[in-house]
Amino acid sequence: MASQAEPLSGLKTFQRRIEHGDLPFRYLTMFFGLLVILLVVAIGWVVWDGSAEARAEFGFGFLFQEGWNPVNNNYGAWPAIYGTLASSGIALLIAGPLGVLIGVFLSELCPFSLRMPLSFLVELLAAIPSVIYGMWGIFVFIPFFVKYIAIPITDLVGNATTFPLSLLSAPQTAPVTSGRGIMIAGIILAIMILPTIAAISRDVLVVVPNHQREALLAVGATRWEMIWKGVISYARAGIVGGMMLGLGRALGETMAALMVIGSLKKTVESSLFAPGISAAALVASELPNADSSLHASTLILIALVLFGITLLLNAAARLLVWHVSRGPGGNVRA
Amino acid sequence: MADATKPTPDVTGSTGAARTNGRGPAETNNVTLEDLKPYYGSFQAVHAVNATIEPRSVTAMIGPSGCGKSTVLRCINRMHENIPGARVEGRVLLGEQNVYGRGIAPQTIRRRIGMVFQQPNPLKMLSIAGNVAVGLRLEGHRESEIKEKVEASLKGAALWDEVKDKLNDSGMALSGGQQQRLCIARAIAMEPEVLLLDEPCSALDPISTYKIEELLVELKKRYTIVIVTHNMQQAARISDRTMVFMVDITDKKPKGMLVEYGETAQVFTNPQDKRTQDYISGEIG
Amino acid sequence: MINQSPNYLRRRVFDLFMRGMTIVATLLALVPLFLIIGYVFIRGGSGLIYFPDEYARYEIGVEKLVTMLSDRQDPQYDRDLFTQARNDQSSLETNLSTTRRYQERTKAIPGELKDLRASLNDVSERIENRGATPEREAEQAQLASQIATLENEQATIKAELPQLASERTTLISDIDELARSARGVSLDDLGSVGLRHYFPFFTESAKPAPVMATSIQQISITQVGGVFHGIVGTFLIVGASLLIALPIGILAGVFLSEYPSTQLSTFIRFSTDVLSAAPSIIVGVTAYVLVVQRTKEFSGLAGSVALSVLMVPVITRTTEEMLKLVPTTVREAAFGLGSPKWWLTLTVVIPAAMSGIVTGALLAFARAAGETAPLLLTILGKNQVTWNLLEPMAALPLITYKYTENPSPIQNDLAWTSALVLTMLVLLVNIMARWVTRKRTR
Amino acid sequence: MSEAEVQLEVGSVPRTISIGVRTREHEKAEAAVQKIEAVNFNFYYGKFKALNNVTMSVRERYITALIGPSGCGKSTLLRAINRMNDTITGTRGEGAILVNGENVYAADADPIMLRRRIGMVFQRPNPFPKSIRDNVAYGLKIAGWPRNEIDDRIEQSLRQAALWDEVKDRLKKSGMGLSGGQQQRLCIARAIAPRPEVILMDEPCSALDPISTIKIEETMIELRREYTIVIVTHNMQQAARVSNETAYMLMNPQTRAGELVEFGETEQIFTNPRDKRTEDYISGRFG
Repeated sequence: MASQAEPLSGLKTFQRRIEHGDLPFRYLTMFFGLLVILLVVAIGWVVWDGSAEARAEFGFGFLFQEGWNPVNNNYGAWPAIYGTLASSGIALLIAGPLGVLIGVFLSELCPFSLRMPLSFLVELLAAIPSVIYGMWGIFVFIPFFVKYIAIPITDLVGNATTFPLSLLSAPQTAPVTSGRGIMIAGIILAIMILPTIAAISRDVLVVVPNHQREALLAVGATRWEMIWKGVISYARAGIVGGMMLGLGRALGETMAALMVIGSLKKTVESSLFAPGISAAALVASELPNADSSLHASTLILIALVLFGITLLLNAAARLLVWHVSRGPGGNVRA
Repeated sequence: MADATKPTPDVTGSTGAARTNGRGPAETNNVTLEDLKPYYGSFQAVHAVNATIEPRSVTAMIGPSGCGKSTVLRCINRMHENIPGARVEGRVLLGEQNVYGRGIAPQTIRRRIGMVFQQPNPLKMLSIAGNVAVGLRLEGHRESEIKEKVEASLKGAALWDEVKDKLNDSGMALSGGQQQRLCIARAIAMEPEVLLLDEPCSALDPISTYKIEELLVELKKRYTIVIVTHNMQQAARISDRTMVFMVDITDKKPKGMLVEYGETAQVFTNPQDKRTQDYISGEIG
Repeated sequence: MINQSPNYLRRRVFDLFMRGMTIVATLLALVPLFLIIGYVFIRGGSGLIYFPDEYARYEIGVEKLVTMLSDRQDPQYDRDLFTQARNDQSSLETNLSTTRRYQERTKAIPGELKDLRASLNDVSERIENRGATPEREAEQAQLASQIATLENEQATIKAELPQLASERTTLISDIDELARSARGVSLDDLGSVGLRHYFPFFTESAKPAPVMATSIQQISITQVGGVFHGIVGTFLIVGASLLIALPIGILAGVFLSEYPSTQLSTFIRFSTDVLSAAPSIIVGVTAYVLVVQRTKEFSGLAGSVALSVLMVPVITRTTEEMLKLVPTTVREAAFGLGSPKWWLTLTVVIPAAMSGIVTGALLAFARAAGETAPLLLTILGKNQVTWNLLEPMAALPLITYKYTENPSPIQNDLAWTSALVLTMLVLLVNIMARWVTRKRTR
Repeated sequence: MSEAEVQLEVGSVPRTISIGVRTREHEKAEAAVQKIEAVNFNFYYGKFKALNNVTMSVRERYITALIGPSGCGKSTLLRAINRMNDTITGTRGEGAILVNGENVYAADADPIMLRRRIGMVFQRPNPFPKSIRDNVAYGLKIAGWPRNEIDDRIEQSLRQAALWDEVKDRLKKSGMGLSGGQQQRLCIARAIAPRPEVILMDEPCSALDPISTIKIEETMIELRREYTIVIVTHNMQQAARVSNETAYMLMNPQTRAGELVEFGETEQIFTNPRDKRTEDYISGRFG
């Protein structure tokens, strides 16, 4: 017996673990794990360090000022911030409820045989590159949108200036027929974040324990009452988390917004049908050919703000989703 | 055809304002199982069951695991069809009315035939009072009426004294036995005619079990009670009549079957069926 | 009848309504999916498949010849031959375009005649039945004259086509002779070479398109160009980023799954979350600052760095999850045989989770292939094929973006076609990923 | 070197041991009869003490059964022998387990080398998701067997595990495609392939049907000629059928730690237990 000849002991623990290769392997994998952390640190450092000049020059106050003219070194990021928030808000308003309804359909009501293919189709929607959404928006959706939605609505509302109606008034800086604007960007973003919200809603609804459903059915609830009171309310934290993740995606989305939002960088128009600009789109379109180091630094500062917002949003959302999916019960319905 | 939007107290009086809750429904009927065959997809889980359950009594269903006793119980209030692919052949009669009749929505049946499950399942997002009131709220009762009924049901479930000071706390904060009694209160708040209990004590400690058994004996004065249990002593202690289910292993996939149904005393002392005798004496199962 | 609970009808209707709404919502989500995929396939497909007619070969041949002769650096350059070839080319083009027009008319005239004769019959009948009015007679006369004109045209075309054909034969033989004498090749050979460009899309790079043309169909195929440079660029850049991201992602995933959870692993997990949540433009900015600004040049490598950062979290998390699905009992079996941990991880655990890891890599590939924003800041774009990762490069999504923003309708057609290639790539990879894991999900 | 040779009856297997001057070699030879010894052994999962003061010994070429109700620590004791418990974080052993007289819990003992000398078969069949051949070859490759001997050894061990005839035509097919009983025999073949000195079996038949169980018991009795076997089983009939010596373990109701109650010849344990608790267990009063 070959192995009997070998000694059981003799080496010191540390030496032995190196001998067998376990310790080097562990440190190797740990090194690559640390590399992942390093990537995050690098991103944080770059946007912090790169924006130092702009921070020294303006502080964060310029985020709320209008006016953007790199030639005169005059920067005000409010149009970008407003455009980002408004388009993402529209996206969330549309995609939030729809996404939850889709999640409900996929987890509760869909016939079993359709679940996999439908989920796959919804996931495919998430897989299509954003530049194709943007192109489709420009060539197909905008003409349709202008003709059947934008023109009728702006005709109806006219030049209203009171607050809620002014959002739907005729734009001043560009004809409504140009189509590009915050509203259309919001709708395209809604289509893009719909699969995210739907998939997360589905995931958190599926893990709601079956006994919660039965409890409501047993007191004579209808199917929808069961879903609303038993399932959605049980998983509401997770659903909110999913919406926040979707919102985060919309805030950071660059290409689709860049292509359809117009490009009005100087001022903010009250109408949502008017063109605007989003933070990500501003950075993407100007950074490669920035005129001066201050211009570049300002753009990086906008990126820093965007990074900070999405980071906070995602941390909160993941906490919520994690809290729910880890929650009690967990016997997934067949 | 009864007016759908208004209660018709003359039939069973589900919302009869004259009756206070906690006393049980004015009238209870036989529950008759006629050739009841539960299926999972194409697989028939239990051989056809024929039995009549007497009103205002406790009927126990016992048998080894996999014998289909829970399945049959869940067929009575149409909970069975909630599992994807599951369906039922045959009839369940509540009085004269077929539970599986055309045009009868399952929720109508389930509010008349209440159910308590193996695992206590208070609704996580609702308070103790909210849990009891949930079915009544769905039906749109007046808040004052609901408050009255919540108290009556909690008293009926022997839980009032323990929770009267914390009605707005979460139901999940109660102990297991209290949670199960809360579920019973939730079921009787709807004033069902029949109360189905699916191994209600299997997750509980002996003291909670004893309390719930006591409660069931009290409740049978007003409700028809059907209880599934794997504990033969429990069946012997509280039931008036007993159904014994067995696993039929002659087929490739084992099926459940009803082998004996009779007075509890007779089933336990003088079983007619050899398999029942073996089961009760502990030789199988 | 069993009595109903209070508000029964209202509750039932609301129930059915909301259940219906979930179905409507699901369909509403699928509509854009099918619309986008449908448009990309139809509009992109029409640009992708270009059918030259039977004379195209001559046109291509002549154009090649003219190009060859026009090279002034060539020691054999001969101005006269070049002028002659140019003249012949224009004659041939006139001839061909006339021929094509005539052929189209030949096909169309019989139908028009039939319609006109039917209307004429109609009018004649009305005159017979209800008597003649001046208007009806005027109409009849007009129709008759139209028929006469058309018949006339038909006759002319019939007579002229053979003439054109003989003229073409002479022209082609002239050009052929010219080609043989000047460069020693036949026109046929030149044309055949050109026909390899039936599908110029996958073989050629961008070319400036004639300003006057309004669609791909209207211009000569040799002028269209393609997105070969983009296909090369996308595969090079994404391939390079996969090379960077795979070792980091897989080994970090191994660390997270195979070693006990410590604060460090929580921190690594948090970092992957941050990376996957960070907007891709931020990653682009980082690569721009760290690589482009340092090297003072836009380059494919900078793009790879940016894309690999986007890939790492996808690969790490799938690897971790897939490794955790491998049952502990299998690890114990290998431990029990005296295997060191690293060896059993490499020989048992990772192979058992291979399909999942491959899926993760495929999904990361698909995600990176479609990313545009970071590329905008890093690779800049280029109109020729480059194999050098240290130069500015082209990539499919970038081409799609730039051609979409270009006012030329031809470039727009090309944008659709490049979108088609990109979409097919992404969809195929996604379906492949599904297929790899189909056993696991079943 | 030896002065005399004496036939000794050790268990049921006659062995030749040289006696005379008590040299170190002799001591070792006698100790080898006691293949495994646990000496005042305690085991902890974090702060929880799972085994309390276990002292017992396993003789060479015996089948030793560990029986007892669930939670009594019999699996923990078994897995302590080849330090399998090390793979769970926060565990530690106190006292000594001697294999061939060497303490496996010594500070400088090498669990990896130890496990190469002690094969293990688990409760659930756990073949690698690889071909049948690669499954059996895995341990051989780790132990560094020469390439040309591997194929022969694979056939031998599959024959010893009574699986050869069933799989000889599909050695390249995946081991996951076998039936449960076949998978378990494949795991046995994999464990014995590198010729370990001891085989540990952790309820090897609990997931199997009766026919597979009988086959595996037959395999075990066959393997006894060459190997020392320690088996954990919850099935007393199985322990009585296959083992030479039996240890009965029980959880101490106060400390919840597992303890050894009685250890002896299987026949004696089952017919004439010395401890009241053993008797209760054997006669089915509890457990």
